[in-house]
Amino acid sequence: MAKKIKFTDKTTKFLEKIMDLSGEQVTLCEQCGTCSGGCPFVEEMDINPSQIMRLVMLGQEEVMESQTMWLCASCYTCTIRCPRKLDLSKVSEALRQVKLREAVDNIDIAEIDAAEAVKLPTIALVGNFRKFTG
Amino acid sequence: MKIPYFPGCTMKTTAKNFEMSAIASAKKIGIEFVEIPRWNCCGVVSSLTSDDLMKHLAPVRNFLRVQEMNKAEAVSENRLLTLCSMCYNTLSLTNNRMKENADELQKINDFMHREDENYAGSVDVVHFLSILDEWGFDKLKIENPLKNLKVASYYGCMLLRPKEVGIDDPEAPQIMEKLVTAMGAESVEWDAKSRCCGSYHTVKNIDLVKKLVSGIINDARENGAEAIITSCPLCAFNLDVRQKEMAVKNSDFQTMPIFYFTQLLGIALGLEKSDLGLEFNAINPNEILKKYEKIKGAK
Amino acid sequence: MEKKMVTVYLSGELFKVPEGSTIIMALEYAGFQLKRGVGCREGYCGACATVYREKGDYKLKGGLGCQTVVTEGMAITQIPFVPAEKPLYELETLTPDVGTFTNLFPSVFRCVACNTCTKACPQDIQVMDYIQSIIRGDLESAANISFDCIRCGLCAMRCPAEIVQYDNGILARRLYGKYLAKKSPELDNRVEEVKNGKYDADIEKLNKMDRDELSKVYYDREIKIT
Amino acid sequence: MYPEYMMESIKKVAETRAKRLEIARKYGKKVFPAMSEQERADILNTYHPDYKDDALKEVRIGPNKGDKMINEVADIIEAYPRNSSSTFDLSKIDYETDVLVIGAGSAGLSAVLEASKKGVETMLVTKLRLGDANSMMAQGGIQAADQTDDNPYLHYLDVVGGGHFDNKKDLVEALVMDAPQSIKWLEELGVMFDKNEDGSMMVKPGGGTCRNRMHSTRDYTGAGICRVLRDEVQSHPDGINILEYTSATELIKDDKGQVAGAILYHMELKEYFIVKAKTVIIATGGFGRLHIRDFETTNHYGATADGLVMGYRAGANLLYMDSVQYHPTGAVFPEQIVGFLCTEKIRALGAQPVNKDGELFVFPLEPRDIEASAFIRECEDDKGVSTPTGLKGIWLDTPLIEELSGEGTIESVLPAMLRQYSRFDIDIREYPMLVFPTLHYQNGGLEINAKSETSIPGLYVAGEAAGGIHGRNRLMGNSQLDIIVFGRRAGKNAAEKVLNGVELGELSIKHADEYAKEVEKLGIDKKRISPILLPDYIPNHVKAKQLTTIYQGTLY
Amino acid sequence: METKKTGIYLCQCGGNISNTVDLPKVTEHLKKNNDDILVQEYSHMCSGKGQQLIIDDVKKHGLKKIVVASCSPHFHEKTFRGALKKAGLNPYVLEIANLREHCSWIHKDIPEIATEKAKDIVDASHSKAELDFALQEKKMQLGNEILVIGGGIAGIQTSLDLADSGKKVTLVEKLPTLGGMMAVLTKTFPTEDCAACIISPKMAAVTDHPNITLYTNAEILDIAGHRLHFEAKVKIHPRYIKSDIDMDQCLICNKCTEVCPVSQPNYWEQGVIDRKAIYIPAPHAIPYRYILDTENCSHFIDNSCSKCVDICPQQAIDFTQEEKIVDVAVDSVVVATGYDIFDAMRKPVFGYGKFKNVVTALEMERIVDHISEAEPPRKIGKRIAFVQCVGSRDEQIGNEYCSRVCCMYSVKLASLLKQAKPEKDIYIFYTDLRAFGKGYEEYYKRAQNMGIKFVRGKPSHFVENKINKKVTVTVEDTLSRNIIESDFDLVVLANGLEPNKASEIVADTLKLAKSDDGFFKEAHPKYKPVDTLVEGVFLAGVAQGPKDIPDTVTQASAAAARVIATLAQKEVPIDPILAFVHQDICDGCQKCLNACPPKAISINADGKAEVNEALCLGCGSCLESCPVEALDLHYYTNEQLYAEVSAALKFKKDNEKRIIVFADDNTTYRLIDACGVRKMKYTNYARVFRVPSVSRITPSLIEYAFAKGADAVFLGDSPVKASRFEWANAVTRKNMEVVAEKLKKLNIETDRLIFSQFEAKDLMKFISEINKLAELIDKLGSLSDEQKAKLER
Repeated sequence: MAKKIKFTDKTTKFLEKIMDLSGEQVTLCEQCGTCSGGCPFVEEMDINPSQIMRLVMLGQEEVMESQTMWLCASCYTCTIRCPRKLDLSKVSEALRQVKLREAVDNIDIAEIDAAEAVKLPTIALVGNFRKFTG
Repeated sequence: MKIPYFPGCTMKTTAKNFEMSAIASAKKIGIEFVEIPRWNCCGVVSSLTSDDLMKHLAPVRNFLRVQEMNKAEAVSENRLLTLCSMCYNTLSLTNNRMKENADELQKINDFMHREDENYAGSVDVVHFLSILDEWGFDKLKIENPLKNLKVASYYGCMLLRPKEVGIDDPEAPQIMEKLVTAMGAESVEWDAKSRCCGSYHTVKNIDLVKKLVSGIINDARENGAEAIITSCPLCAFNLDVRQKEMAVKNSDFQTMPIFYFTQLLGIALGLEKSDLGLEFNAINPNEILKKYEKIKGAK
Repeated sequence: MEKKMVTVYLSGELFKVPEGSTIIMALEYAGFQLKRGVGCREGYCGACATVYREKGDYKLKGGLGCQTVVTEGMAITQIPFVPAEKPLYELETLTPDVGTFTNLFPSVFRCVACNTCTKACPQDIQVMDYIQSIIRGDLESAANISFDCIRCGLCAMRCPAEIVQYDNGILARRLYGKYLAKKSPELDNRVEEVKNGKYDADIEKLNKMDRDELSKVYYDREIKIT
Repeated sequence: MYPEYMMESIKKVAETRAKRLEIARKYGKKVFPAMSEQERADILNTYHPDYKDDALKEVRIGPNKGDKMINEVADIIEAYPRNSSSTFDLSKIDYETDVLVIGAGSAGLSAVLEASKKGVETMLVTKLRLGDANSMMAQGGIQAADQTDDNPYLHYLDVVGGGHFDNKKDLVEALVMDAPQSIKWLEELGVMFDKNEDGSMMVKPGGGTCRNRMHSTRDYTGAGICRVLRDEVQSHPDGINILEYTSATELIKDDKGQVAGAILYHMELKEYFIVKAKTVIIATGGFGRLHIRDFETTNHYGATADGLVMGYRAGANLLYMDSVQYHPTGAVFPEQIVGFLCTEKIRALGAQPVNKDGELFVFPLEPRDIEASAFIRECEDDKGVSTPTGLKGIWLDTPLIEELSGEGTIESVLPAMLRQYSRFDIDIREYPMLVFPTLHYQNGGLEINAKSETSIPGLYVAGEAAGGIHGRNRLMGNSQLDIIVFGRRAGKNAAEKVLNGVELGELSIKHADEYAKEVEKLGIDKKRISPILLPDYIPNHVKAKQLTTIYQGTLY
Repeated sequence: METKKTGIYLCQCGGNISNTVDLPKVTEHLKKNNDDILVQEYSHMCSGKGQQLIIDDVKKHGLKKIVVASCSPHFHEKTFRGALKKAGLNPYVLEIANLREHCSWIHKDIPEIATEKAKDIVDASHSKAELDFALQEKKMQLGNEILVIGGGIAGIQTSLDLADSGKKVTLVEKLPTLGGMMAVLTKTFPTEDCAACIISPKMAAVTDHPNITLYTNAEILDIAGHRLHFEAKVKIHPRYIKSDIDMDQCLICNKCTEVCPVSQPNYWEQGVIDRKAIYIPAPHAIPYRYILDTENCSHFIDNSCSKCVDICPQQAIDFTQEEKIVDVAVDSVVVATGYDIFDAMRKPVFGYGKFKNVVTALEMERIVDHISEAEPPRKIGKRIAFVQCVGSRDEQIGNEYCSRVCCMYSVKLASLLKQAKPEKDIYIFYTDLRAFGKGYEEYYKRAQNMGIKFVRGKPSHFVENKINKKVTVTVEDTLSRNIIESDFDLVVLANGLEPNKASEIVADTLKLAKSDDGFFKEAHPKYKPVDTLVEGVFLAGVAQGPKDIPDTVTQASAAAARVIATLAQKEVPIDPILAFVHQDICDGCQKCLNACPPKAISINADGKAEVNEALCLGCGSCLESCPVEALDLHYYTNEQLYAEVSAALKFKKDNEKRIIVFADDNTTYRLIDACGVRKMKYTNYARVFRVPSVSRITPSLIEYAFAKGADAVFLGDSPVKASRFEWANAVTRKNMEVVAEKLKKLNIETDRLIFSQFEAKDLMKFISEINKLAELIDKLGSLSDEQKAKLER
């Protein structure tokens, strides 16, 4: 079913916040879909990267509840292929940071199972915590 | 050549074999790694928001150490060598950002007022593969060519992308293939060479990593590869350890050994097995090495 | 002659106290009978962690109440307790490597190397260096660098990555002390000797001596100290 | 920095340093003849504060009625209890436990660890923060005869010799015999002892020791041990119930004369709790904060001898309360750190006490009471240096260490000292320290036997509160040892007693009521109440206006 | 009435000047220092009455020279020149003294100093007027010769239109055949009529047209000249077939092709079909003649074969043919160089050149052209994917623009393919399907109606299956947000259009500007779409930007119309302000020859230097090359400038300071005017002189200014990329170094000599630099007399 969208100051402010934080001009996105095509994680995503850009442009805060930004591992495949030279890895980092800066971690670092923890390389832990904890 | 060397935390823990084989191979070639003193963790992933300066402190602090080493003439190079692709990527991105934003660099220098000098933006970050390329793959004295060993070069993401820091053409890289051929092995052309291995999802989303890794391994096998080389301890962990876990779960999954490129380079240069830390590789590399009796005393 | 007084702000309230007094002396002179935020009064126990700002200086400084002399216009607040949940562990079951820290202190990997902890430490410890040593599994250097820690908690209060440095430090030192430090063979076999009663007879002899005999043996004993 | 007028004296010290350095190089530690027995007796009688005729007075009540004790101790003995049966209904129990340990220094911590290891319910009560105690502040070291050229026999001799042969032999035996395994136990818990390259223990000499047997953890030995014990205790919350900021004010007994618990008092909330316990271990430490003869002290804020008072009122016997250990080297300048401990290790490393004319006047490593008396003699013979606040002190020539043991020794071996003085911008590598004896240790205490038991069944004592181990003078490093040895023994024995079965009768504090009547008979002023819980540092002009405050330090 | 030589008219400009400058004082000053002058003051000199005043005075007093002290010459120089003409005087004996913008408006708050400055300005103009002499506005005869570069549909159409209108056209095409890219196509959208059928008749018409000289297999080496007079050098590569010279030699009997052993992919067939070393590129090639591919012909490689020569009945093959250089003098040039197709190898992600079944759209043109033959050149399988926007709208490779034609040619290829082989399963992956032209939308709908499936999404990953060579394409359908990952038998890349590399030489020699997308820049997109900034040079076709064939042909005709309109004037006035040589002084040393990039200086019959007025741009940068100052510039002669400078400094008092400012007329002078118009304040030390380009200011003139008392000299010109003379600034800098050398020797601070570049908007930059210079000389003080003496020659 289609969702009714109303453009308010709030939707514009949300877009401006994400654009400010990411440094990317989201309105430049021409919805060509190259990013979603090349994204290695797209099958797990509930909202495709191109759709995220669309919803952010429309100021829909529902994107904050999506898993997409957490699945994105900043592999930069979309960054090097976007015809408009937009850097989607920065947009998803901005979305993550909005959540993390509300002191809402995306991982409970205490819950890492002990046997796993001992085996994990430092690089995995530091990388994960940098992206999933505020 | 004495070059400042930034190991990165994982080289000291689970990726000891990468460091051992790298240092040994480099020494054999004539390059001495001089570990920078009091280095600190690079942060693994680069902070991409426009306003977050704090996450760029760690790399800048490392560059200060290189600056100090140069002043003390402890090294002959002003470039900082890294082995791990993620360290390379993060250090380079921050370095570029600092070189382009003098005001941000000034803020960071002011913040680190306990350091006795400011970072002047004079250091460059370079990956061991670029150094080897610069040195000349053909000039490597190969004593033990890896004849008819079919090797797939796995770049992952951080060596090639984004373009500003990539060490080769992100869509059609050739640097590792050139190394493989120089080592006498057969380089395999395959598609998944720069597809993401799942990176740090291996902490909490292991199934996703396993799915990606099985895709990569199958693609390598379909293209006739017998071994995969990589230069990132996280990719190595995902491809090696997670692959082994998968193989344990379903027995008909045919495993493929994962090497650090410096391990194969070490073998090709005729180094002793003890220098290469092969025992730390999860999937036993010895069958494939024995098959081509490549490794001295590979029982 | 009349003692010169200086103005200080204790938890925001203005007081006049004798020049040259330490923060603890100032608090007591002001009439506070301290229960919290004071302990050994000699800079050893870390109970009197204090943060303060001096007049005309934007920097937020940390120090020990018993060791810091007040200055004119100093604004002082005591931090008697730093909220932190110390993990529970059986030392015997732990292995001296970075895996233990992944389990017990996963937050240590959030360190951004900003060195704010080192700035906060009143014991001039390179706090960031020992946290970085722990991250790369070098427990020996972590133990040595963090040795002088008196658990005042100021580093943890200032850490943007919310790491509890001192809890990491004590575990690193205990792991080093128990597992990594070389053991002294003399100690082990002396403990065996005592258990096997090697010295029971001599001691019994001494027990039997009266004051004068003891005194004689005592003054005749050969002193060999280097 | 040192004021101008002190600089001339410092110059003299510097001038004589070369000569003294040469002697030290030639004779090693024996730079000055040690005192004979006779010389020791003479100097103690003439100069040691304990031997001053007005130092002691006779106690008129309790088990030690008739004995002479230090005035300040006598005062807290002859004082009214805080609690009486009339105000307390002992039937309403707040806590019930098997082993109640009062005091959380290294003794209390060791006791509670050993007790909980045996599987009994334990409770640890401490007046301030867990681990805030004299144990944390010890710098010098811990003695243990574990070297090949050393043995418990020699250790035994040093202890009794130092204590002028008044020590209880069974306690000394326990002390020296348990020493090696105590070090082992501590190392197993993770204490980082100073070691040589090959892993052998780095041992130093100490005042009155005939061999090098002083183990250390740099100059934070007390802290090195206590923080590990504290961490171990905090890692087992299930077995050990901890109450911080809570003092004990009165022991509870039952109708069969056994100890049966204690009344606790929360320092901030001013709330009283009744604890029923099958055994009680007193580990409340020393009495430095009584400021005997107005001496400054090295003791921590809570060292007010509460345990002695409670034990005495419950009927336990006190030993050697007529002797106080004054540590010869207490800081006397600058004014902010007067009384702070300068570890004996400074002298062990070669620093020499010299008077204002730069003359070495005593063997640096005499037992503490002798050394202190010698310092007092120099000051009374006008050879001391006076400070702006009217105190007197003699120079401790620390730059000598850098010359003797090499540049950087102070920084690596005495970091705490260096940091302490550098906070008041005095660099002890270039300038000597100004020191004077400071109130340091309570040689005596509640009498215990080798199992840490007192005469009262179920009541154990460990640590500085115990008496008899060190006779009338303790050697450096033996206190850190006794708190571990008797802390563990008290813990083990208390737990064993509980396991063997303890039947508690009806609780009562009748002994306190009777004691109060006795004190009243002596006509003691109603305001004198003990235990005093905290020293009283509020300036009088403020206290005069604090009309409603309930003040802990009620002894005046 | 007594005759006077010079009339000086002080304009009050309705108070704009008179409210600040005390004109009566100026009049008094002029009369005191000159006798042979008439001074008048009037409210509005530019008005009809004002002009009439001049005309009457010329008649009454027989005035020979006129000085008008009023607003900037850029406002009313033309007006007053008109007045002079009416008065029977030569329009170039007029001098304008810029009192308003350069004096009254900027020094409103210091009237006395403004008045003194006004005196200097009028003195300077007056001294220059004394030395003015009549200049004839020559007329340049325009011919009918036109050069058309590029033999694609654009070039062909322009040439035909021009030829039909009687113009003489030279058409130069670099390939062996006409037709350009269009000829390669099968059908054209939207009508699907065959490309060849449209273009062949036109190509034929070109060869038959008497007015068109056609050079194929030829390239432009160089084009000199400007403003409707160009001299081009064309190199014609040999075809090694004699028929070049007289038609009947080669009878196209095709024997040579049959016997030739070498076979190479035919570039014209986009490599889909091969051809021999000797070949005719295309079936409908015009001129329909053979050409020999010397790179692959074994004779030329190792002289190992001459089969074709032996077999040729007419002996028409001649290996010894040489290339020829032809000089073409024309009045106008039409650039129709077309475009290059984007090389898909530059985007390796598509796998072009690596995967067997990935082809470009041009290759597809040839494939579809041969699709219905018995056995087509290559198999294309069942499921075909068209990928749009390859190399266009893609900032990763720097092409931001849309190539406009790819959507439609994909639709065309798809629909032709579908009509020929209905069973094909065709998908077109697009981002925005652009069908904007006439009949385009209907054509798009017809394609959809045939069952061609349009999917909105840009494919981002291509993998070739090693065994069956199918290509797996991964693309997101952005409308259903599903990820499509499926195999295709053939992938056609719709490559975009890129600026033609071969046309670089044309751009450099004609100095044509380029727009951001790299195509040639039209003078103005709306009202001069086919003109360029270079007068007489026009654009046609994709050279000006991507466009489809209908637009190209329209533009071709427009270009022809513009050429015709321009040349219709028959003659065009030449600006007389050009360089000239004092024949008496010139000693023929020839040092000036290579000082003129447009090569306008040559040596005349009697060995003296001479300026070709058709080529000279009047920049004056050649003057410094002449050691004896024989080279000069009309209306800005050396003599005049010396006079102006000394007049401006004559009444300088000791405590005063002077900055002599030379400003290029096109940018800096207008900028200084703009400062005046905005009433912006700056130092009153400045005395501004205009010249076509400051490269005209010779070192000796600068030294002369310092000698005469200038405390600083400020040269202002436009930056290289905006300048009409891109070599000028380099010359200025060389002059500056010469002067700086001299100043250093006399230890005069070299910072007194500034050269700065300004764009039209750099008002603040000028104000701050001139003020800073003023502060500097306040600090440094004036030159010593001894220094000044040494400078004066």
